[in-house]
Amino acid sequence: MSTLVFLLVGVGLVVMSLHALFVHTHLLRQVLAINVLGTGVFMVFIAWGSQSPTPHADPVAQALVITGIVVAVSATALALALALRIKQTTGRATLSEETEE
Amino acid sequence: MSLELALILLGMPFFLAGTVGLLRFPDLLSREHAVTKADNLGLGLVVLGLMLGAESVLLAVKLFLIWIAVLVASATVAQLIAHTVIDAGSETGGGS
Amino acid sequence: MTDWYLGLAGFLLLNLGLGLVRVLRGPTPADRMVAAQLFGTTGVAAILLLGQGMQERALVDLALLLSVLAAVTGVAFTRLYRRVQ
Amino acid sequence: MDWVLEASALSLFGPMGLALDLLLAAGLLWLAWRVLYSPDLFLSVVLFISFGLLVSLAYLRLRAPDVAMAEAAIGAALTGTLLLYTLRHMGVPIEPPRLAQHRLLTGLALLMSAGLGWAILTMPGFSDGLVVQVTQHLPQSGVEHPVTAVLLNFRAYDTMLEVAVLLLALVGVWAVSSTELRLPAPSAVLRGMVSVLLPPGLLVGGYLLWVGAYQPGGAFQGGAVLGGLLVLLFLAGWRALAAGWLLRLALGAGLLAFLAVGVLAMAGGSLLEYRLEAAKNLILFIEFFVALSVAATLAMLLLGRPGSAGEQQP
Repeated sequence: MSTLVFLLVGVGLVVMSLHALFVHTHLLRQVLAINVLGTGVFMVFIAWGSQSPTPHADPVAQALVITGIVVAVSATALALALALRIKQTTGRATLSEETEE
Repeated sequence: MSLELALILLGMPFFLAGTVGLLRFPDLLSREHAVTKADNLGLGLVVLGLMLGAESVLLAVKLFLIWIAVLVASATVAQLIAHTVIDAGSETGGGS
Repeated sequence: MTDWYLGLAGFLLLNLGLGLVRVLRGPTPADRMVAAQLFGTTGVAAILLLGQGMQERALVDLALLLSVLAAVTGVAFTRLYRRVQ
Repeated sequence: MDWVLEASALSLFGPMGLALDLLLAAGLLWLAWRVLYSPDLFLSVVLFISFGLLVSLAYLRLRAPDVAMAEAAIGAALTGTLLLYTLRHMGVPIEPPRLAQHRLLTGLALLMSAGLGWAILTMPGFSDGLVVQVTQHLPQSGVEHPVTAVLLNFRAYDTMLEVAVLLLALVGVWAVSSTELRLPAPSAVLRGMVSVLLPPGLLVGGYLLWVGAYQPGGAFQGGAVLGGLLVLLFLAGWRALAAGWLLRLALGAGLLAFLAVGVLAMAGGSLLEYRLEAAKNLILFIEFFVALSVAATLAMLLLGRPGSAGEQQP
């Protein structure tokens, strides 16, 4: 049952964060949304892999997700550095030109 | 009921007390007091209980190390957070 | 036995949920951070009990990892959010 | 839905386990909602850190302790620190969420969740083909823990490129960041704590790296612990570490070790195809340096460009 519960949690996370990604214009919020989005995808992966008959979840899925987590943190760091630079250069924390004063 | 489980059960009220203190106490410093004292005692009892049931010395050592590390970390962070408040008045900058 | 440990882990999870109320209420960032620190202690205890309930020895290693890193975000907060005079 | 029954038959969790799962699920969804939509960004970041811990617990319930370790160390501790740092420097305390075309997007999101939910519930049953492959070839991998075998042997290409991606991301961060970490003088308490935590922390990092050969753990988990310790060291004022050549060397060590072993293996076969009798030692050799690289890179990602700070100081 764990599998089903967390598969649906994964779907919930993906949908919520996609919505947030479109609705928010603040760069930090968008980075947060992408992180939650990634977590949702990882959760689906691991939940699916937890059906494996081995003592632990599917090792291939686990290896992929570990790789994914490490890549996600490096992408996050790069995105945050970019966001900070944009804020320092333009004075805005968003990418859109016209919404701000 | 085994002594192991009894000790762990004994630890649970401390966690609850810490949380209640966190919610009910009026200011930051007393809340910190509640959280750090109660939770560390609770974790101590859980660790002690599990150590009794540990099948190897390595496991017992790991459990003890966990408790010590959490103790050191939570005490220090509590002290540091308290200082940011004492130094800056009630305002610490940044968020709301 | 298994159910006992899982139940107690659930109890600690509920405790964490209650603690989140303080994170939400604040009012200052320091208040939120103190409440978040609760996750260090209670979370470690919950993982230990979960490990016992699921007969999974590796969870002790996870608790070990968490306990060593428990201070990182708290220290980062106090170092970054103090006014640089 | 046969596979659901199959999965529940496999697991040793009774009704109490199900209750725990539902509790976790509710907590995860609620926390994610607050992270994404709370009006105060600082609150969002703090909740994101707590969210990481719950995600880690969910991975535990799904019998994926390796992933749980990576998530707890990287997803919660290091990403959280990065976010706290950026938020501090961007200085945007409260900003109401902008809800452009709110209704339309909400409708679309609901439609999508229905579609995704349907897709997942009607997925074909779990195929254990890859699991069987891994289990069958495990004796030839040199290690006993299947996740490590996949990461460092069966899919070693992926892991090598991932180490390169980490390095590239760091170069990117250095290229765009103009700020450096400015901190007040550390208190004696903080320095005391770091010096107390450092020895056991190093021990834990090394231990996780070592046991990865036969139980959950490995280069990334061990490296993440060491990276967290490095972040603590930086925050407590030991900044000179970052300017030194030792850390710079550590940044590239993982990729270099990987490449060296891979190319050497070509003498007997093709790239990254180890001979069985040497496999365990080669894997541990690579893992040692990858852990160092992961630790150094994760810590330096936070530090921004180290050169500018080093030049001003004597």
